[in-house]
Amino acid sequence: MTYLVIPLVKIVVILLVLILGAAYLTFFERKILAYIQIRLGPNRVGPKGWLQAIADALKLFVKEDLTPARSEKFVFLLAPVLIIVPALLVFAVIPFGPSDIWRLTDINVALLFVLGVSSVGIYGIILGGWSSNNKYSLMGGLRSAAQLISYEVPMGFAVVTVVVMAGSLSLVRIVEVQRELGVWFFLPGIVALFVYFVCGVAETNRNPFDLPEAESELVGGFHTEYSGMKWAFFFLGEYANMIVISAMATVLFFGGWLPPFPNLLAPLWALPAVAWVPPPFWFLLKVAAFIFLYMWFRGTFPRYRFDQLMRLGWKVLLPVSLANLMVVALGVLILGGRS
Amino acid sequence: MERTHLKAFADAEEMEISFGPQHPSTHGVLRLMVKVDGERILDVKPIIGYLHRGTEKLFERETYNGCIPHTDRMDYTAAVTNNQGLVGAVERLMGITIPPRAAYLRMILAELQRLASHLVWLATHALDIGAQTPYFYCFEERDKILDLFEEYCGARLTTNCMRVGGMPFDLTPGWTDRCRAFIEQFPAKVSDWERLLTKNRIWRERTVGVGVISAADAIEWGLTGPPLRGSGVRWDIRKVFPYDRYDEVEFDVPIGTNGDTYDRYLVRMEEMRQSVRIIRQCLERLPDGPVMAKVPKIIKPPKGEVYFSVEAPKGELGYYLVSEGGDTPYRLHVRPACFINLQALPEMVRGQLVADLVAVIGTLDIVLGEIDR
Amino acid sequence: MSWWDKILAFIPLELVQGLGVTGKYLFRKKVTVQYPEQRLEPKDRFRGMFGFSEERCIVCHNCAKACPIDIIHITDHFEESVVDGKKRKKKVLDRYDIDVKRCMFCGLCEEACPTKPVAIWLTTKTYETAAYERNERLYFDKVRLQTWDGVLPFPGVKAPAEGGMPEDPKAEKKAAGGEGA
Amino acid sequence: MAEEDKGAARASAPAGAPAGDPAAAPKAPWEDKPVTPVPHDAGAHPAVAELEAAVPGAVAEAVEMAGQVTVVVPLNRLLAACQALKEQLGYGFLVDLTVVDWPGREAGRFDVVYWLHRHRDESRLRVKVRVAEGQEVPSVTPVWKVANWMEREAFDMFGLYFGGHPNLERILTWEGFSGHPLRKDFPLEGIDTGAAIYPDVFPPGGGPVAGGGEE
Repeated sequence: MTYLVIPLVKIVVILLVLILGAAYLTFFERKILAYIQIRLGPNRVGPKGWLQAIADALKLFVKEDLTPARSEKFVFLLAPVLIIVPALLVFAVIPFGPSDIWRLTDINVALLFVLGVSSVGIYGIILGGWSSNNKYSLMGGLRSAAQLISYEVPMGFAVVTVVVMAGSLSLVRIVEVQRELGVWFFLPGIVALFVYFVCGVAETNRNPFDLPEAESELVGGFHTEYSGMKWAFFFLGEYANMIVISAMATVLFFGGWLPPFPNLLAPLWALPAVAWVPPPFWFLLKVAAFIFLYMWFRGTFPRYRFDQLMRLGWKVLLPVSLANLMVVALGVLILGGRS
Repeated sequence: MERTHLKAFADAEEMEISFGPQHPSTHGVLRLMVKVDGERILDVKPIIGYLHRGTEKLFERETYNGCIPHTDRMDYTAAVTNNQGLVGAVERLMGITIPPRAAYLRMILAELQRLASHLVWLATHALDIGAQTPYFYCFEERDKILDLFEEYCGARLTTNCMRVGGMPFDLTPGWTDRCRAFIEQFPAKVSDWERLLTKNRIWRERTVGVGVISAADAIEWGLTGPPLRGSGVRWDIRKVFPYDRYDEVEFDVPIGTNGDTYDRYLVRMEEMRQSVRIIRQCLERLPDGPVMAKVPKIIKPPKGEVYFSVEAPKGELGYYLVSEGGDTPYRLHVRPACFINLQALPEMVRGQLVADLVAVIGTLDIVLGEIDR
Repeated sequence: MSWWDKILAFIPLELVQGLGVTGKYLFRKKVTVQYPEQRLEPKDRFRGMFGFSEERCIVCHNCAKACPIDIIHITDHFEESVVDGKKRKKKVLDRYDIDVKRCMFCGLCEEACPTKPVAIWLTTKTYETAAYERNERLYFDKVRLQTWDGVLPFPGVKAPAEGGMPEDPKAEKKAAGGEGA
Repeated sequence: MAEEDKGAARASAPAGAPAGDPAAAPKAPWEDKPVTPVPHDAGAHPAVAELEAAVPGAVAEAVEMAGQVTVVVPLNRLLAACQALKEQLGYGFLVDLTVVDWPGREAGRFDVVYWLHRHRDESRLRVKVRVAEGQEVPSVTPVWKVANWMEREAFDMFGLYFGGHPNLERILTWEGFSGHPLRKDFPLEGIDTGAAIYPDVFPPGGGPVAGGGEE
């Protein structure tokens, strides 16, 4: 019985937290962008605007759901599903803490699972853009396809760097190795982290790589024709993907649930004053930092052009990640890696 | 059956996109019929006139001072320079010399307006290229300028702040101090934005080599203002045919070298600094005295014709005034800078990408109110 | 450019600099004005809602002539009265309507007004004139122009009928063509 | 001619005009009556002479007013004159092109006005050609590309036909608009345009009238 009930409870909790989190990310994003832009941001709904996310969700629920007359109805419906389901699915393998309570499952090819599942999400964008029967959407979808091809590869190599260092594909194991080594992988893998995060931003279609939606060029890009809850799914998917990329960056490079300097400051973390802090707190803190970085980027950078983005992917990130992989592999070989 | 149109869509090699008139980055109601092959632009056909209000026809029934509010509404981001051109034309035809204080006031206001207009340009241009934040920084500064306008003439956007023969009011006490305070803090802000954009590799990639037009082509296509100077032609009405007292102040005319979007960006950024320089000199020299010349109550220029142009923020803004001796213009034609600059758009974007189209529209700094009149 | 510079150029330092600028603004004082609760006070010369004083008006039609878009409609008639045994002819205002919905607030009517203090003025600081039905609510006859029925006066400003009239022809409210100060 | 515009500005605005000491000096120009510019013949003006030399018979009339030279060119010499102006005299920049309507004038109803600029010495020249209603004006688009939209606007607003124009369409009003708004006989309050766009909804003559509905 517990074999069934406990995972189910966990799934429900994770999904609820995730969806609520994604909804509130929109709020935080608006707030942070507003503060960067010397404005106040949403502050009318509820105390200090805290109910804004709920109000937005309600609005989207009751909004009329339009389907363009000459669209591919089934694919049009399928696209938002395709984008949100993989984004949520990834959380099955992400470890939020050291013990089994803090994760849904720990599979030994978790990293492959994450990479594989999260790239399915792009199909949602491509299909959504194609099925809308709108030229802007189509161009958005095409850009998205190009982006997918260009950025999946360097991202893979960046992740492989970590695998080389950790000697495992299991996310739990990767964090454990970081604890055992006493050094988080962002130090030896700084280049890999950079490549990974740039690719991550590109994969989630966020500024400065938000070409598929590119409001000032393609109006809304792939989601021009979407409205109501279908559009909300795209939105949720985007934010869930941001969380995924940030969570993965945390696990791969920043020691997952480990508190800062887990070995050096071990006596400090053992103090009763801080020992009660659950490990997911540190995890979420790091994720939040990455998400803040996302928003900071959005508030600062202009947008790349479609061909420049491809050039960056193929001519800069790919060679850099490859070279980095070789250097790291050599280093692991010399220092006596653990594979 | 339902699929056929999608199939036709997929097989087509060329696609025609209707860009606007409600597109977010066409700066108003510009409509472009863009023929694309993938993302590459084969041809662009601008369709304008959505904001046509018959201003030139309206001029023919207004008294000369009554025309001034109508000019506000042409280039609504630069109402002061519009007024300046019109009153300048009437004064030229009547042979009125305005008092030096009025001339300096006009210069101060016009340069403030140039700053405000360039701020709108930078804000929207950066927004088109995807940088959202400069928009708000620019509009914060622009609001300070509009506050100065409001204090001087009572309106922020449609200023209506000049009359034939001078200025309708004198400055309020303390205005010059506030103006000076503004221009003292302004260059630091420009540097901030430059830190955000000028060296930024994304910004450079998006603008360098985009929308190139050579100096010879620029003259052939009649470009004026920053688009002409960006191509390396050092030509500015303020230097060539100085009006008001521009011959008494020192300023440089910045030029670019390549004639691309990046150069035009640099030219405008430098123009902002030069405007600050002009305002500073004007504030130092602002003489006392009347602000209105002695003009008849009903303004009746003699029979004749005159063309008078000012260097508006967008380029050469000219007024061609034909008078029959009555109290309304017989014909008052406007030479709108944006209208003529926009004409070169197809030439500048052919063969480039859709994303560049947006950048080039931004760099031409068009205002549809002036294009359509 | 040496090869070292080329490698250095890979490192996006200028992007970090840009992040620094936005990071600096993140902690700056915000400029938002929370509109219905906070209102920006317009400057003294701000051209807002019309004020009109029937007792000052001498029915000269100058404002109607100065209006570039002819939205001021005035009709009058002569009234004869006997004061101290002398016959006096007096112009009496029948109708003084302003079609505010079409007004572009250029202020030329105020400049044209020959009375001192002016009988029509826009320097009322009042700008909240929005209405649901523009043909009815934004068409002001001479009574509504003075009582401001349907217009929310700017805090501290009184409607003309309640005495909110310009006291003295101040220097800045001089008509065009006046001598400079 | 380099100084034509500047010169006029100087003449009416003496530099260093006394601002602080009006009593000692004669009346400042802004306190005096304006000096109205008077048109006078400019046949001897070097720019006019150059044009006459380059294209004999191109100058029918030359007037100078407020420092600006106007040359009236006969319609049949227009294209030749424009080519010579651009290629031989260096007027590479067509600043403005517009039309003035003079209904009932004997010499032709319309004035087409070209306003040219020469970068060499920064001088300007106004070329004018008189056209009767229905007469075709040769397009100067082959000479100055910039004339394209200007001529389209002139066509739209005045109904002048520019022969040889690559794309003579209406530009500010829409295709199907009847009338040419800037002609003097076009009513200021506009015309019934609804019928032209929505023939099914509005019968001819029964459409909404621009400016109607007020009071």
